[in-house]
Amino acid sequence: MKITGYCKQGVLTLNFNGELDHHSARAAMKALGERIDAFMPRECVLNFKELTFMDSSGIALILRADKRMKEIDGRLLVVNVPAQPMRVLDASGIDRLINISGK
Amino acid sequence: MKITGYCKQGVLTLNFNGELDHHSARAAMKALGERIDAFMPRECVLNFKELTFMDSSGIALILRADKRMKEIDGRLLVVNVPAQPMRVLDASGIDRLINISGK
Amino acid sequence: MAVANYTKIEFLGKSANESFARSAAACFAAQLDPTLEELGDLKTAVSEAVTNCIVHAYPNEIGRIQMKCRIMGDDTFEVSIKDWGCGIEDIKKAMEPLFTTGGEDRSGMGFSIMECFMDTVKVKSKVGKGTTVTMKKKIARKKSR
Amino acid sequence: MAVANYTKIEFLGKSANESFARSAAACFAAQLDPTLEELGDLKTAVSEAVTNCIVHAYPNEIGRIQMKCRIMGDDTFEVSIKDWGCGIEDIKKAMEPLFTTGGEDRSGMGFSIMECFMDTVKVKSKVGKGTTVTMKKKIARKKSR
Ligand SMILES: Nc1ncnc2c1ncn2[C@@H]1O[C@H](COP(=O)(O)OP(=O)(O)O)[C@@H](O)[C@H]1O
Ligand SMILES: Nc1ncnc2c1ncn2[C@@H]1O[C@H](COP(=O)(O)OP(=O)(O)O)[C@@H](O)[C@H]1O
Repeated sequence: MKITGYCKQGVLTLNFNGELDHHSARAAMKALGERIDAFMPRECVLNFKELTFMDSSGIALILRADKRMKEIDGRLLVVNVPAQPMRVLDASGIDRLINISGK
Repeated sequence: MKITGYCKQGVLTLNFNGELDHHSARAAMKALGERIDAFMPRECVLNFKELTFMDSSGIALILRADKRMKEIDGRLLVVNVPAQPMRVLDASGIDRLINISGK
Repeated sequence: MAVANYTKIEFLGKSANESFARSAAACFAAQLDPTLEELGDLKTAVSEAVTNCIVHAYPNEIGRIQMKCRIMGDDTFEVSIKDWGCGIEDIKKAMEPLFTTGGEDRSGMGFSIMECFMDTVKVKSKVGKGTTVTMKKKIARKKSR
Repeated sequence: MAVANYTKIEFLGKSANESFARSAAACFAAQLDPTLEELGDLKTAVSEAVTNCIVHAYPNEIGRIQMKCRIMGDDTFEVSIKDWGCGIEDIKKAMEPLFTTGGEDRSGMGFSIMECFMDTVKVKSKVGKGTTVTMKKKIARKKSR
């Protein structure tokens, strides 16, 4: 799991590359939290285009990112979600709480 | 393992697609033998471009194809060999007996 | 139903082995020629069950995990994941969506996802002895797709 | 040298499991972050050893095969492949290039390829009891490449 990103005009974009499971989630959450704290964006975009696998560990990560963004009056978007992660998001019902769009 | 091919002006070209191991070798040898017998080509080209894996079972197959071609006074060529199969061919020394070219 | 093929895989409950376990299960299931979606479903369900062993069954140690994969004569894929960890007191409650004893790191959606992606999910557990999760999924034959 | 991680995989000596075995070994070795070439070498060596069990050790039955993979503290990958088949009478002769008892289907290059692609290959065998092939390969650290 590799996370790269940039912040432009208050929008923090984070690109997820690789597999997001329990093994990689802790480091991913840390990287995400640090960047939100550093930039205090009004919008945080999780770009899942290169996410090759995700299980329920990813749901916990998205929910925590959403909580953190709400605390700073911002909003969270999840974009370019491939088929397998999308099935996990669908099964979890999280798509009713978070703004999610497919590939 | 899927083998497709065509014969044009005495040259039989056979495309190998997939993994060539002991499991797939028998069916591959049968397909190869049948086509040589049907077309009696003066040249048989084994195109390994889409060969994703090969072990020593492939060496036995090449040697048998070469023998069959020599019996009908033809010759055998192995072309477009990817890195992993090429390492196996190199290790076997078969490149001293057969006309082989890489990708 | 007769077992057409099987494998038994034993590994350590290290988080680095989560990806190994789901990939190995997928490599074995490949013999049934599943669709990419079916393969993704199997990998996800295995990932959830194996993660549960690592996170919940063995919270303070690196325990042993055993995964058995079976291909049945009727093209059903069966996988069981076993640990010798703390066990589950109330299985019914544990399987409820959102229920978790794992805090903020976990979503409580593990069992829900297993049930959603597999045809059947059975849990056997004894407190202090360990847990076995057995899941089945029928793989559609290519011809009939 | 301490074992950092291991897995033990048991499977049937069906030829369909040759690709499963080499893929599973590669998935496990992935933790050492090998190059594509190193991964190809491991897969090839495992494929040879597993095929030998299926072809030679159990010529008339579907026997049991056990594969153990170990990751050592010094980034060495160790794999052993064991059968309970017919065994090898003359190991030295069996390991000579081109020697085969398998006829036209086999090339007699299996052991040569294992030795070429792995750092060490050790064979233990007892006629009527079975054979264990143990191979090691040191995986280069990414930094030092
Ligand atoms: N193998 C196991 N050993 C012990 N407890 C388990 C095991 N698997 C699940 N549990 C319990 O069931 C709960 C629900 O599991 P699950 O639905 O997978 O969600 P999560 O893993 O996110 O907590 C866990 O929080 C844990 O208390
Ligand atoms: N696991 C095994 N059990 C019994 N005999 C074996 C085993 N592995 C190898 N052999 C013997 O050693 C010979 C050489 O093996 P190898 O170099 O792999 O070539 P090949 O498999 O092409 O015959 C085999 O032909 C067989 O007689």
